[in-house]
Amino acid sequence: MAELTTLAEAVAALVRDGDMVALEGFTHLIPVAAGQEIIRQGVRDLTLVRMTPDIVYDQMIGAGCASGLVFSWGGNPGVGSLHRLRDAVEHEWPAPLRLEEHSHAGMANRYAAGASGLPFAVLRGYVGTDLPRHTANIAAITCPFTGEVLTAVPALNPDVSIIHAQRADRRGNVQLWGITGVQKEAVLAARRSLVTVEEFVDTLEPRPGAMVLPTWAVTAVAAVPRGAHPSYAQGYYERDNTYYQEWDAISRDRDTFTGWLDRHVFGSAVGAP
Amino acid sequence: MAELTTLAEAVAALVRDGDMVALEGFTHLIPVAAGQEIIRQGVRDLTLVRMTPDIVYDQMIGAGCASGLVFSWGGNPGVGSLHRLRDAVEHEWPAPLRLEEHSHAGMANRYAAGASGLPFAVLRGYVGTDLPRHTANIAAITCPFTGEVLTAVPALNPDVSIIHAQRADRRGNVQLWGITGVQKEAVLAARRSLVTVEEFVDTLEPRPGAMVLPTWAVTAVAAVPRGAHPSYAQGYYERDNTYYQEWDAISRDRDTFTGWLDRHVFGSAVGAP
Amino acid sequence: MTGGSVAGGSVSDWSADEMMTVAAARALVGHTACFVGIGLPSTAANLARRLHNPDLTLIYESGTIGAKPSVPPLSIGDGELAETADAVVSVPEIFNYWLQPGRIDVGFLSAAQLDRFGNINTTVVGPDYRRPKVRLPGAGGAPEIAASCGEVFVVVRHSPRTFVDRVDFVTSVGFGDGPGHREQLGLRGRGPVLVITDLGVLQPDPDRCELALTALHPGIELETVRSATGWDLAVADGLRVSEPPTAEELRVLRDLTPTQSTGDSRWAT
Amino acid sequence: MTGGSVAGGSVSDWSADEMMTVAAARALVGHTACFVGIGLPSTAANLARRLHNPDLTLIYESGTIGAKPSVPPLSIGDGELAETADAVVSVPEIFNYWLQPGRIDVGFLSAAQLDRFGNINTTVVGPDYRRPKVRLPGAGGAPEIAASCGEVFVVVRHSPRTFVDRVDFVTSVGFGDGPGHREQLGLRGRGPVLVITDLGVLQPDPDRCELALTALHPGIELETVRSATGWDLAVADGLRVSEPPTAEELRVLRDLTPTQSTGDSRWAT
Repeated sequence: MAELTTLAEAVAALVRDGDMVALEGFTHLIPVAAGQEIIRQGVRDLTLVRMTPDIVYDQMIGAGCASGLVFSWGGNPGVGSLHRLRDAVEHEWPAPLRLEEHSHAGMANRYAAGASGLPFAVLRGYVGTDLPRHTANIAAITCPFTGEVLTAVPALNPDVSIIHAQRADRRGNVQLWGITGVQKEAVLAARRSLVTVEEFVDTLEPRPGAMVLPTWAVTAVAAVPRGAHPSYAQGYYERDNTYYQEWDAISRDRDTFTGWLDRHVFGSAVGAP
Repeated sequence: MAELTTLAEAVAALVRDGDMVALEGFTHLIPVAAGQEIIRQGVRDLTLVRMTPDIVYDQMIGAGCASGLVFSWGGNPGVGSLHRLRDAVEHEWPAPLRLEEHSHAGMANRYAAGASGLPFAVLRGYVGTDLPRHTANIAAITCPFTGEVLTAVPALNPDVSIIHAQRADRRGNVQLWGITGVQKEAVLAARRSLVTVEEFVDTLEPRPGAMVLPTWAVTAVAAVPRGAHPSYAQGYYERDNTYYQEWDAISRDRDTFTGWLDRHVFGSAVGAP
Repeated sequence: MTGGSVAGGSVSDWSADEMMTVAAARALVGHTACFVGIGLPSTAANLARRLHNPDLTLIYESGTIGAKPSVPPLSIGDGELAETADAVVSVPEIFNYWLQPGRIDVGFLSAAQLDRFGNINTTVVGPDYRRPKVRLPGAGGAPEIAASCGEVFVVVRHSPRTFVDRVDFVTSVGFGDGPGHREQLGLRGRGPVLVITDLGVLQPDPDRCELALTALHPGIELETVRSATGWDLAVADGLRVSEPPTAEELRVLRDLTPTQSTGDSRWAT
Repeated sequence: MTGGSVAGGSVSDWSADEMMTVAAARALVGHTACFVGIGLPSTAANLARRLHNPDLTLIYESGTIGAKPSVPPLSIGDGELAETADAVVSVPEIFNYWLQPGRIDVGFLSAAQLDRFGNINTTVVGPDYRRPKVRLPGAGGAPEIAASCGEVFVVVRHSPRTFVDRVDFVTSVGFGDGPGHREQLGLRGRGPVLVITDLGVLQPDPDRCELALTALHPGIELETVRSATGWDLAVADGLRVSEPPTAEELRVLRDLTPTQSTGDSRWAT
């Protein structure tokens, strides 16, 4: 059974210095508030994992939480660069950042292998690209039946996975719908998991396209209304496209970013520009 | 785009002597009418594939359609044996039947590999059992990262997969809900596919738990109301438990079975005892 | 073999099958999630959910997680399982994401043959796989349930035809050839830690991994169990006698199975 | 590089970007299913669906199959994609069941660098991966889109910085080192058969696999294209001039993108 708790308590209990942490969300339902709580609690030396690191990872990297990033596409969707990520990669500020780079197909299969209790996954991937020259975690594997050579990638099993969902019931069963990305896999692959939700409800009414994560498969659930802002929570609020655009200017400069961090993350329990 | 057609035309066009054919359904939505149409059309030498061969496969085997069976659990659920299957295995009547036997986990992964365009799947399976001694299609595979030895099974790619669903729209998009088993994988793994549906509707209203197979991923769709009887179609009709019980007596004896076949399959376009 | 009162069966106002089912349900106290085979295990698991473990998550291989059927299902894919489940997932998912990683604490199986090391046969009777004396239904989900669940409970009626020295075919591995075998195979789960029959309860000896009698059901003689067992059955120190079914247990069980045969669904022999 | 009229751009009442998008949309005539990258490809694919191919299935890597957005999405995971889709599946499923087996006939990509053999770079600019001159966003779904779709269309603005002799990093393989390379790699799809820019259209020479100019957009000089291309660009026999956008094409395109920048979403350089 999942523990029903607060965001601050959950992060304090579950996220430790040096952990491999995945905050997943594919444009939709990104657990931004949880990422900012990790910044507030000063967690360090994280290996961040995500298929599509965006603004919240830019914030965590700029705030010095991370020493590594495992990813397949890092950008500010529809806007451009993640300047804090680029500053870390290009100028080691505020600290060097180890990159481990994959394709989406590879990352998705790595989570799926992790969720399946397998040490690796097989795919037709990376062929002809320069990724295997720079990423150690890509290997060849031969089909024992046909002799065909395919690609293997190792399972991802984060110490902690964090996702945001629309709802949970009071037993901690979690319901999410819309684009659900790789969130189920991220939670099931992890040793510990935290789900932030828009709200607790008495009953999870079945909905088209909804998936339920049973309470016994989740470590902790915390109510964090608007916890995915500036991304969106289908049925609750829209994507705040202005935030994404404004982030470009805020993040471009170290001082502007640091000022923003002081005001909007350290200065409050909700992060909005 | 799927062709909208009749059951008889679809079977004539898609199912050929010697094919590997999967009629899938996990207790729910079993394409019984399609199987009986295959009997009526006198198709021979099929390698039948199914995780859970039950009454309709008993009928097809007893009618002489099959020369092989690839499966993981064959029985009359809640009742007992499949007598026609047993007669074929134990006494080669009406013809010998090659068995290729797996576990559910193995079969499910074989379909998933087939649907994924991979030649094989990896699982933790069959370990310590006698299945690998009698089934050639089970091999060891070593993780290139950890050295751990796991099990590999080859992809299933049937020549034809047939499933039954609740609905399709007039473009041939298919909607099914409830227990959907391995049907998506069976269709996507196959070279050709047929979906029989309870009805065509103008619009596929989204429903909790429903899955949609897009029309361009299906070869043919045919309306066959009650096409899953005596199994059930959630939202349309219940499981006919009496049929399952009566099948035991009908199928136990070759003459009784042959008489039933003449009356209920060759004598009509719908099969009910 | 048919349901109802069998060898050494009813001694009071309850049947041997009822005692078996009640004992199996009691074994689920304190467990979270149970991967349920059809037939006897399903009845017992549903009884447990009603009696003392309302939060017990029942998982069926049809893909239903947290099913809450009002009557034990006739098949593992009954509509009510889907309608009452917390989640319905595909069959590949139920095996890959839910069973395989070891996140289910109890697997609940039955058997056509069971041997002294808790190995299960549901495939063929007879020494020749290609020319079987009896063709049984096959493996289903059992091999991976037996391998991957935290522990395995077996519920099966006692008879010398079922309790054999060595199964004709290992469909689902228990302790294999004995001590150390599961570890050598790299299996994660603890294996068949509990076998509940209509006569009593068997548990593996911690050193020898061989099933030994640890409890007799009320009114059952030790000799009855021995003669229904196809190997020289060891008796554990401190052999217990099971608590008879309580009135409440019987009431709930009978509510649960008003019309249902408790027969398991293997091919009849 | 920004949207709007650029090098050799607008010659009439339409911009070079509009010509490019219209040409890209026209290329989708007769196709069934298109795996769509964000930015320029998404705009073109949505235009095609409105103009001449209403049954074109748009597939986004967020898991939406058959999305019918009213405006081109800002991100590949916009809510409207899910709300209008025929099916929404998980991200592992979209790659494994839908893209990987080769059932999508067209993959529609953009590029930060593109070389003479149609190889795409969206990873790093500069010779040293560990110390890049510019860090680009990375691979996303492109490597497997480029490998597994029946064929690949690339839509990208023409400039010598983009059209390079050899990409600094092969993120998504085109024809690799040239003839026979895709076959040697065992790739199933035909690769980048069409590159549409704001200046014209490039297609691979069937023998040499090198991209050659096969069409100029109206009003564009050959020399303009040559000077915007970082290798000695070959010109195909029978060089065509693209049909200018029709009034209807422009009307629908402008309806579609009233407020949107047509900028692609790669990291700005």
